[in-house]
Amino acid sequence: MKFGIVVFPGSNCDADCHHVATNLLGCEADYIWHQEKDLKGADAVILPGGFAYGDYLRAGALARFSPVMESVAAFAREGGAVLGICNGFQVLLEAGLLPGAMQINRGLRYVCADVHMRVENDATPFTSLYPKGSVVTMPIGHMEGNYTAPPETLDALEREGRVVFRYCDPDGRVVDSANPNGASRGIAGICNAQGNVVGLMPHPDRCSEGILGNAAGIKMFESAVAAMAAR
Amino acid sequence: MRVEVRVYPKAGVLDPQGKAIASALSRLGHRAVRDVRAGKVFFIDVDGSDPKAVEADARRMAEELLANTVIEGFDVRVLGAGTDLV
Amino acid sequence: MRVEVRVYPKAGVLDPQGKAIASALSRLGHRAVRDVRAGKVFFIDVDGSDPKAVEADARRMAEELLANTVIEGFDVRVLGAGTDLV
Amino acid sequence: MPVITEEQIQEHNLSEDEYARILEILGREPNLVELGIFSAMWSEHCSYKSSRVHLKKFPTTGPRVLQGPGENAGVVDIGDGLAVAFKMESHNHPSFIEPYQGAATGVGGILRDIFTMGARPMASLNSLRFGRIDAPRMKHLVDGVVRGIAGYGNCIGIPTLGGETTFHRGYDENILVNVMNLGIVRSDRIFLGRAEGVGNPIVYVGSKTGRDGIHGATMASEEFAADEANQKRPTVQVGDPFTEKLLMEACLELFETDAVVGIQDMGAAGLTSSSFEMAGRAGSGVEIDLSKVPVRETGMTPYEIMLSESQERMLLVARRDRLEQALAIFHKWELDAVEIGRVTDSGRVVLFFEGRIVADLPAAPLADRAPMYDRPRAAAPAPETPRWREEDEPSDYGDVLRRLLASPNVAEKSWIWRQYDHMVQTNTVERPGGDAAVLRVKGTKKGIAMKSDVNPFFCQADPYRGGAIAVAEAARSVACVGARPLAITDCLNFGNPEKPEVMAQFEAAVRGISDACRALDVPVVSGNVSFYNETAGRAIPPTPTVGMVGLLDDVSRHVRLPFRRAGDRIALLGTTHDELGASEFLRTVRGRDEGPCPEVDLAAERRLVDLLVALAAKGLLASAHDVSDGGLAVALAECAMQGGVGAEIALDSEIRPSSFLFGESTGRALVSFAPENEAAIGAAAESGGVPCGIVGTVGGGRLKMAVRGRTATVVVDEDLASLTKLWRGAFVHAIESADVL
Ligand SMILES: Nc1ncnc2c1ncn2[C@@H]1O[C@H](COP(=O)(O)OP(=O)(O)O)[C@@H](O)[C@H]1O
Ligand SMILES: [Mg+2]
Repeated sequence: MKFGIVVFPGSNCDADCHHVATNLLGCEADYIWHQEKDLKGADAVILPGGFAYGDYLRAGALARFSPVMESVAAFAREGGAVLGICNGFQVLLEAGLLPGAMQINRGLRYVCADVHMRVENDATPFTSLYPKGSVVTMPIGHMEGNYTAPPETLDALEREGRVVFRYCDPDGRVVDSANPNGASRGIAGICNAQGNVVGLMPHPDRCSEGILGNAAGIKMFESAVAAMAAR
Repeated sequence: MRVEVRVYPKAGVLDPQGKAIASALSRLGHRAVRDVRAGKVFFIDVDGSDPKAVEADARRMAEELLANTVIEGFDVRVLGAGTDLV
Repeated sequence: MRVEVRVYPKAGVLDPQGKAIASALSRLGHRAVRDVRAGKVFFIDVDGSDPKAVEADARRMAEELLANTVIEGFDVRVLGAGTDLV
Repeated sequence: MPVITEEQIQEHNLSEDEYARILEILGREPNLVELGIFSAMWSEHCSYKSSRVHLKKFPTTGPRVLQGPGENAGVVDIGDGLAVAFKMESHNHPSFIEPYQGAATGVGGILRDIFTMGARPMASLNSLRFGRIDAPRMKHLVDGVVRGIAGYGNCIGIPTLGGETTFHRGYDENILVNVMNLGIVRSDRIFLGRAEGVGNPIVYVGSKTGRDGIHGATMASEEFAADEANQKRPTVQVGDPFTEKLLMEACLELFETDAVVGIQDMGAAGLTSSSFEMAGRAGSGVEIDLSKVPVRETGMTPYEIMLSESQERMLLVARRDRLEQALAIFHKWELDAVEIGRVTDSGRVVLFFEGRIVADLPAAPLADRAPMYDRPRAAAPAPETPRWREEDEPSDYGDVLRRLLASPNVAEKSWIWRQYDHMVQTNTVERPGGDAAVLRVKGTKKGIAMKSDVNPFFCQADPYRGGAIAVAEAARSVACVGARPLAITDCLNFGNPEKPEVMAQFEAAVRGISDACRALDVPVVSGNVSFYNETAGRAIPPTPTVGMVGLLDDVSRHVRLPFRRAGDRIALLGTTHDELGASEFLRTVRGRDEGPCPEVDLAAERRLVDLLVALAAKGLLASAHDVSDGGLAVALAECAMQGGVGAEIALDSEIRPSSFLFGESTGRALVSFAPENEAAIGAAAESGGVPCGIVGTVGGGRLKMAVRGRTATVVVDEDLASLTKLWRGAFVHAIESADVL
């Protein structure tokens, strides 16, 4: 099993994802510089967190033009598993690989904190090991995580079961007070129609080992390993 | 030539920044403020002398990059060379 | 009435965002782009009918809140009511 | 050649004597470019002319010290072939003028100091001092500074793990923004700022040079006249964290090769200080063609190019035969990188512009012969005598506790650190909110602890003790998480050194820090001095910030602050004296800004640190917290509130209850542990010579304290949930009522 981790100028969590893939899961992982088009035989591609191009203009807006994104799009079209974490999610939105857009958090501030999410879709290659309906705690760290889309798009996402994670309270109730950024319908993560491209604002890479106080995130990566093994 | 591109939230799209500014202004005593919409403006200096061509070019820039057309609208205005900004 | 406030980096002040946008545009093939300055624009709806007063008011808003006058300049334009944004 | 006028000399902040020294060094008159260079190099900020005499007192060596003061950052060995590089910097004046950009560029500057050493920056701390929250512009300043630190640090992907935030009217017109960063480097791959190897190319890397910040270094060396802040505005520098990220990654990639001979960031006084320092340290010379420097604006003069403080720039010397490789790495990262000169053996810095020589100066004398002043010092004021009387004793101790928890100095600061990414890089073991931040070192079992500390009110009352206590408190905080203190950096913030009272404070604080460092065996490996924090003749309280770094051999043994389990026993380590001077209680609740400063017993501090480290290593502790601002009552409340579990303590006291509960005697910590560990802990304390009193038990939903005095028993009995709500909400409430965006 091999992960490909895309590195944009300004990616910050590339090494964090690499650490999880290699040191914690014992998988192979390669960095893919944004100027490259070769995904190096990766079984799954991760777009890591950070501030690609400084998040100047809009988060993800400049990164989507990197040459690697054509390859990522082609990989996704063929059913390849793609995970966008935080800034990676923002890039996927800007690139049109996932629908919708991000706006600045409703508090107009960066928020770094733990949040709870309810697992809404356990059929993606990154969520199969989380029981549907269970509550997962993960950290967020972002300024633009206020997910927005036209109402038709939101309805379609709901109808097609493409909302993957939703912010909730510790008991799994989707309430406004548990929504850290104002995201429409509490959406923390979504997937594409085929379910192979997943984006989420919280950081599974930041909660994948006990020494960090939380290992809930490792299951996202383990799910990918399981999905690849089952292919 | 200099061209100005304004980008702003589409009607109907929630504008968290505009909303916060409106309430801050009203707290500061500007009680006549009814609504604020917050957008971005870009002043772009381009080589070129044909205002039509420059404008068309700027529209492409806006569509491709400057605006996220899922939630933002934009408009373009050719200002001519050397239009002064303070 | 609607008034427009544009806020932009003062001349000589580094504009990292404008710089990044300019080089992105040029990478995208807009080779005629020489320089970009990135600012903000606010569309403010205010109760009031005297353009002079509305403008003066908007200037105060810019000074107090909308612009960081240490590094940003601004200008104000009264648009009249119902000026359309896309 | 134009003749330098008296006016120009004054404008450049050079004294008559200093100008005479320039004439003597050169044997001729300088031209304007040269005058600018002398002025920048001999500014207080760059030359340390008022502080050097005193800084020599610091202990700076030790078996683990790989690099002491003098380079971009200090470096300390942590074993496993690794070392930590760290330093603290101030950006006080710029942050007062433009808080967002001032704080942001402060972060950018300290990061460059770390990665020029070859280290990857791992964690930042920020030590902030603000005026009263209701003072003019203060909320704007708080908001801007916090946003600026967040904006820069988050973007570049370096976590901000902790800090301090104090409010006091002494900072109404001069806020302090001190930022510390720590990086990890292989101990055999440390890079220094030296221009070595005749003929080697000098390479300029990073952002283009603009007119920003010209005279920044001299600005940091002057006090503000009232409202002068406004006039000085055009020098504001804007940070570009994205470019710095590229610069950092490119440099770290380059350090993996053997292409680099020496490297130095362009900080204060930009190209001037970097070129002169690199040549001076190596005893070499350099030739630079200023026409080759990438510029952002048209018509820039050699004077402007040399003195610009544009951010995100580096100067490096590459091996001649590896220049192409070095340039290729920078170009991969889309950075400007240009050969602008070469190393010579002339001992001179020669600057060309458009084919002409525009400056020709000896390199070493600018540093070696920089003025050094042993400025006059006032006699130390007589220590204050306690002015506490029995009738000042509170009638409702619970009310005092509530008011302390709601004071902005004690209230929870999560409003601040939630805006800082404190988890990126996935090393954060102890997040902000504890005594010291803890990060793990990947690939080892080790952990690093970091804490910045100083109590300016103690320093105001007694700068010697205040300085010593800053070191002791930082060491204690680090020991509370189980780490052994390794070394410190510092940032010494004071008023105008030309005033004898200020100079006396400075000298005493440095002596206090030195004595404490010797007693605790922690060398000073880097630091920074910020003078002229003074407006219209009013100086800030002396604020010598100490940044302590500690090492945990086994990071899994780190100890946290919150109480963990109902039934655990609580012990108070150390001795409580009848001291209320300079306490938060006296200041906030009684409105009395007076001393004396508490006593400090450095030998006892050492014993306490040793004990805490030993108990943690043995895994005997459930929690530990150092007792500081607000005293024992606040410390107990913090452990309970963070743990979400109440506590009950009862003790006998010979001293007045207010001192016991709210006094800020030094050398104390509050620990909790499973009842079966009580004997082992008691024995360890006894043999370690640390007084250890078992005072109570964890459990329940209330916070109960009973102090049995000679005549009566004083009781505090509060609902924990409502205390927690108060403590968590007070800061947000104070700040968010502001009209800030
Ligand atoms: N500006 C800040 N940035 C990040 N963390 C902060 C800041 N100010 C305070 N903190 C955190 O709040 C906690 C309490 O700080 P403080 O009251 O100074 O602790 P102590 O009294 O133990 O020295 C610490 O964990 C500290 O790191
Ligand atoms: Mg403290």
